[in-house]
Amino acid sequence: MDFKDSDAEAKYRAAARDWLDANIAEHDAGHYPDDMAKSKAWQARKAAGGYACITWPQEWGGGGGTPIESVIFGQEEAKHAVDGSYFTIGLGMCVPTVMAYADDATKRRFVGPAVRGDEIWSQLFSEPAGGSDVAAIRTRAVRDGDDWVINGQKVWTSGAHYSDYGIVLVRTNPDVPKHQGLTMFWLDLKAPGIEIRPIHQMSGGSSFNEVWFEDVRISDAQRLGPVDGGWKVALFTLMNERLAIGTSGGVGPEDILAFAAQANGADGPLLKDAAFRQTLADWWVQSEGLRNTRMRTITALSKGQVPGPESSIGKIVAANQLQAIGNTAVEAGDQYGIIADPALTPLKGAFHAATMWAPGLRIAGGTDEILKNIIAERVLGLPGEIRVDKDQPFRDLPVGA
Amino acid sequence: MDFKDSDAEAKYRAAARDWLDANIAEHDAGHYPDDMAKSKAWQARKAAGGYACITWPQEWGGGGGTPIESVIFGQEEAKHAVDGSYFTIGLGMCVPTVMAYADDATKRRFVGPAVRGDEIWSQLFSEPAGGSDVAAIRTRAVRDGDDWVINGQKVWTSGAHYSDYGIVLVRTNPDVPKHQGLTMFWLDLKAPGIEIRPIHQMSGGSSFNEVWFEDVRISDAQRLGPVDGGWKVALFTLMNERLAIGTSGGVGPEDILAFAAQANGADGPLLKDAAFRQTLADWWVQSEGLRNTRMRTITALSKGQVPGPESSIGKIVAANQLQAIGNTAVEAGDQYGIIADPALTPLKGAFHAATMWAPGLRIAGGTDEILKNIIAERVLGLPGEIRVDKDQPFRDLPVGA
Amino acid sequence: MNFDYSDDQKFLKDEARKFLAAHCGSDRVRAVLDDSAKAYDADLWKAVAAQGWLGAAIPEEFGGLGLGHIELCAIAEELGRACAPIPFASTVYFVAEALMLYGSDTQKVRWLPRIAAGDVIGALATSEGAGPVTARSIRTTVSGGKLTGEKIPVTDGDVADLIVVLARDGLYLVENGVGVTADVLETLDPTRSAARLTFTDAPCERLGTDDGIAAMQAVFDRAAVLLAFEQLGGADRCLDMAKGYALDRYAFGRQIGGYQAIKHKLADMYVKNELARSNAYYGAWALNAGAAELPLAAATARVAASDAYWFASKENIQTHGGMGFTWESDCHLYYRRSRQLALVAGAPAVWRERLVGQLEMRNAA
Amino acid sequence: MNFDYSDDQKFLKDEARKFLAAHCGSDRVRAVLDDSAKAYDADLWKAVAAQGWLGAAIPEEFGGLGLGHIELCAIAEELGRACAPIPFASTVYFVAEALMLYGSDTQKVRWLPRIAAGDVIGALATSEGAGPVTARSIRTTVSGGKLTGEKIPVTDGDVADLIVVLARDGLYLVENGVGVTADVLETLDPTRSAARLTFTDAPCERLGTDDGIAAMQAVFDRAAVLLAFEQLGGADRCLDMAKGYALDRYAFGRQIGGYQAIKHKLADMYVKNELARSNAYYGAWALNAGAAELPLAAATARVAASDAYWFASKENIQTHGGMGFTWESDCHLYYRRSRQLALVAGAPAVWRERLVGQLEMRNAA
Repeated sequence: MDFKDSDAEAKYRAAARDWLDANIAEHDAGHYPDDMAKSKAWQARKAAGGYACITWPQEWGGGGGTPIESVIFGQEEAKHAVDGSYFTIGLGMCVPTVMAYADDATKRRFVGPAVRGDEIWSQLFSEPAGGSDVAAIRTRAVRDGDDWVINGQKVWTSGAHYSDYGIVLVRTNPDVPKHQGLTMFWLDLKAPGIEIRPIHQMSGGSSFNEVWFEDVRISDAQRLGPVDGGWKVALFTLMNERLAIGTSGGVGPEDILAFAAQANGADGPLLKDAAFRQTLADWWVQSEGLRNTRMRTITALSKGQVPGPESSIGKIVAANQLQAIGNTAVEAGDQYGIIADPALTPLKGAFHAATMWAPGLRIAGGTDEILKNIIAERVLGLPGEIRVDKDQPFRDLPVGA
Repeated sequence: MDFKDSDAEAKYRAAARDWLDANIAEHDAGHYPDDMAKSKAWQARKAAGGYACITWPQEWGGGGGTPIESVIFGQEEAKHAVDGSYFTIGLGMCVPTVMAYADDATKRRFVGPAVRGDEIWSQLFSEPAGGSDVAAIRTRAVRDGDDWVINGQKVWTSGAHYSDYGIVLVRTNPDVPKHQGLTMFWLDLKAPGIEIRPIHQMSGGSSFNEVWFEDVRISDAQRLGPVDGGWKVALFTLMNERLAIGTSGGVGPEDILAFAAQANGADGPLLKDAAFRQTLADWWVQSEGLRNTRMRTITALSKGQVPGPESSIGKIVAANQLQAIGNTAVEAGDQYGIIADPALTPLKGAFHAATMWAPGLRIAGGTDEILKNIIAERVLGLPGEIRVDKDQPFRDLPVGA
Repeated sequence: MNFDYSDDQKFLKDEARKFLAAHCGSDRVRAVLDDSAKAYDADLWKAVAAQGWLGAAIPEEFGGLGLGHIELCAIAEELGRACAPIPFASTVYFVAEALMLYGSDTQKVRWLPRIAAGDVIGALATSEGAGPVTARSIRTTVSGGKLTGEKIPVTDGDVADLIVVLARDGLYLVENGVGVTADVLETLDPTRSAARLTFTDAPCERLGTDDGIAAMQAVFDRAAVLLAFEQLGGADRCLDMAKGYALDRYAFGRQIGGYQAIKHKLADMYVKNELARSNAYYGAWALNAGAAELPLAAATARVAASDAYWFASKENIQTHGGMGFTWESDCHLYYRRSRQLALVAGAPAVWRERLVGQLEMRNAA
Repeated sequence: MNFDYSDDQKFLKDEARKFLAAHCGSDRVRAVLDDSAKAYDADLWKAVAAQGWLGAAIPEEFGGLGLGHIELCAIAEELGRACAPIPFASTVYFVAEALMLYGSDTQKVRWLPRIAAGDVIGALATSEGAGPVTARSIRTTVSGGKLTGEKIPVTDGDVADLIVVLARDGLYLVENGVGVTADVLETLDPTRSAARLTFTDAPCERLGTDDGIAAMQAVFDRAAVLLAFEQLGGADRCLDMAKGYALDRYAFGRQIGGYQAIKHKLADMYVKNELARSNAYYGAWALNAGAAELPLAAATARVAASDAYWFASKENIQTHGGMGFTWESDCHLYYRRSRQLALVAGAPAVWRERLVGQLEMRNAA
């Protein structure tokens, strides 16, 4: 067990650091999570330097590097205030699916621009009646000659409003059991018949969208994988999701530690309150546990092992901790804690934002309950749920009010 | 909402108090939980005074009183160090079942002696393969003329070693679904072929027994309810169980409060530790909540309402709290906490005993999981579990290794 | 011994529920939520006043109905269930209670009838910044009948006519007007309004003679019981919503309410709500009977209710899944209100500390 | 960067597991449990010594294998999994570590080879009664090379040859014999022995020069990492037992492991165990590398491991239902050991406090 870089790793880190110093300075030292143009320019610069999609083959625009190198660059890049969140879903989930299932021409057309940040991709799986039951898809695609015509509704589509392309999972056969009648396509999100409406979240913002399809016509050439074979493709996409989620930020033990050092308790600073200290220690143990678990995952990756569903623990722990930390800081304010004005609250309202955002994080990408089922079934080998819908045609399945 | 006695209640309480003062003094002022002869004598005295089975009809030896009167007497009796635990299961569960299902001659023979404490009863339902699945009974009774012959094994039988009689649930038909082939009998626990072996618990003691049946012959006249109709009888018995369990003692917030006032923390008494105080407040809230919930139950009883499964919350909360309080006091000792010698530990080892006993309390009379299912299904009306064993003959059900 | 609402009280409670179902649907709550200029629902306020609820516990001689506090608890439970967007708690639990506890006859005669009639909105101003309110944290002073200081936040401070202000040496009555300025604050629960109040030589009169913190705590003890019933009503509503959704929503061909994880989550909610209800009832008894147990009973009721509402409101969102995270769902109204109610009379941690302090005092006695 | 056991270490760990499966089945643990005269399993102790494990981290020059602390961690994990009833922790994590940290060359040459050979059992004596060990709680003194005081409890104090004793001014080495009397104590975990040791002018020699509490803490920091691996092994075994039972046991015609309540209980165990494992690995790195992060890493590892083992051992019993509550079931062996390991180097609450203290020091630096 060794936290130190090997010689080769140290060399890579030094080069990455030099490159970042040179390019960040030249490019923009500021933080610009909401400025898409700047984010795209930075992505293009990384691609040119071999630092975009570091583990992908160079022939597809990647860096041809190792998982550890990718981690090292990520650590160094994180010291600068740049943001790549526009590309997370596309490069983390959608484009790998295109690379695995599309023909050569399609790959040549799309992979390069995605790596360079020229084009942004969205993933369109979730539906109002689906949720945890991802395969309960009602959006229909009906064959019409060499085309397919899509009607229906997707929901919780992150970034659809700024994306150029998407991969979409649709039902092509409702007469067979649920998982057997699905097909995957890529499509142009600007195509006629697609309407994108932002979802107003309880936390105030609109990170997600509803996407409505009305007679959207696409070519059969946009199909990814076989007709009615889309579930297997979706599983490929979702396997990559687990690695992408769970590292998301928000406030953590370090933040509330800094806050508590100057916050008023009943008898001096909150940080001197023994009850707070016990709780803080538990959060620290969780956060450090997750950080070190990621180190173990990276070690496995570097040995050529594929990380399994055990990485599901990250989001359960992190999301619940986020809610607890946010609320604890809010409650620590006593009456004052109700004030949500960023100008008047600690960390510019970050704890309050966490309190309102954490419920969503506990749901997105798999609820607490679904993730525990995954751990129980796929890691521990416990029996799966009794599947009353197993052999029934999709159209006969009961639905709610 | 009123905690004060009505005039009639106050009068009853005064009379009960006078009777107790007179009789306790005359009888024995000491505590004698382990002395059966003294417990029996006290029960007989109560019966003579109309204070045994207060809510039962006088013709059966009861007091012909109201539930509130029973509570009032219980409150007053609790101020004296007498113990009626030998009779809890018999008078709480078994004899009511006999009264509901036996013929008049049987009732006349058994109810009076039970009320007077002359004879003690046990309940024999649980089996090794049963547990939470109470109806999964494998002990067989086979008809032989006017008799039945019983073979099999019961387990977790409280007090079988000192009991005279018992009610036993057995399988009389394995070819029908689980709940449909059961029959209830009463029997003499001294009958030939019955062997009672104490179970050595992890907590050290042996409150429970295994009871083995080898060709035990009983008369069909001992049947309670119809052949193969025993499940309904068992439900009647179990309905009374919920009221009996959950009030069981052990250490509570008051005990750890007293302990903490003189226990060493890192900086003065444990009771001055802010973290301990926060936790203690939560325990207090739970205990008071349970105490006041019982008041609500008694109010419902006094209005002629039947308390429902909502009383299941008592045991879940109390058993988990017992484990937490016990362990907190153990850990508060730091290294010293490992010492279990009653002469060297607080409250003569009561916290240590609670730590070792609480796991059993979380299981006995329904695990945490079973009780939550009961609340979810019977109180909240959520769907029952999917019953894979519903229509299968009992003999075809899968069993474990 | 009778540990339940009486039949008359149950009737009142049922009527209150029906009235609020008709007059305070979630559309009305949302109308306040979505309009930052709207501090409360003025129509509902008038309707509630017309029902006499504002004066339920105010004696008839001061213009109230003189029903008692159990009746007020029953109303509070229903207001909490409806998430009512009105300054009821500030006016009734804080200011009317403070007047009944500490007011001179003159003060009572002057203010209580107007409160009962709905003509006066009240607010209690204690906090002066982040952290628990203590003797050290109070800088507001009174000199020559003029009060000076800054209070933040003051729930309903922007719409209050009459403000009970905690100064260093005690409680004071201040009429909103001369020497008082209000800045509306952005809060976690926009369905309830709050402001920063700045007092500059504001005319005031003393309320009672108790020491400042002691007087605040006496008012808080009474309010805590009433707030506990609002919290209980909210928590109960969250359980109802979660149960309804769990029965309606299907996943993998089954109602999600059939999965044990959801069943046990809702059972946990039920357990916490029942403990909160039983503790609230005991608090109601202590409040109504003027029992010496009130401080301990109030702390117990408040801690239980705050815990139950937080749990129920957050796990209600989880039970609803993605739908529960949308603005359109009502789940977040209750999540927000659970925060507002948990903090408006001091945070749960402060009350836990107070609870244990009461146990120590009891044992020392 | 490599955050896992190396292949060699994995081989050692696998061999240790096989060895203990053969030599330390639960019958061997029970033989100590059921015989109050038996302080430990002497045959197992000899066998473990013959494997060289006692000296795994002791340098070759002092008779050890000189493998390093990661290897010792791997062995500790397997000892914890087997619930081994031997004075390994006292001898190796406490006394050998104290000697390596503070011993003079003479002291090391004298004692370490005999420890590595299994000829000397060690014990660490710090506690003098109920509550955390602090500078104020220590009354043991040394005068003229003679130590006087009472230590309770001292794990393995009844069988130890060499005792490291915390006196007011520092650590001392005392040989069990002249001036030392031991009274065996009844404890929650009879598979591990403990005693009250009374020292009356017992000959002693100073170990190192550090202040008493600081020296004890330095030893505890090292032991905490090693204990965390024992705890982790135990917690992992509890999860295995629970999983096995959940697959074997049927209720209502189904394996109980198919019910979500059991599935999620076991998933919760898994999550806690994984967090504990990752934190233990980091502690192992810090210990082995002599990193400045050791105090914080050790506290983190210990809190995580204590929490995981407590949860796993108690919920393992629950998963087993009534069977888990019997003496015949092995569940309680792990429940008991989880208490022993959580307390032997100070309780979790003390370590949480220490953890935050380390964070404060780090931030102040």
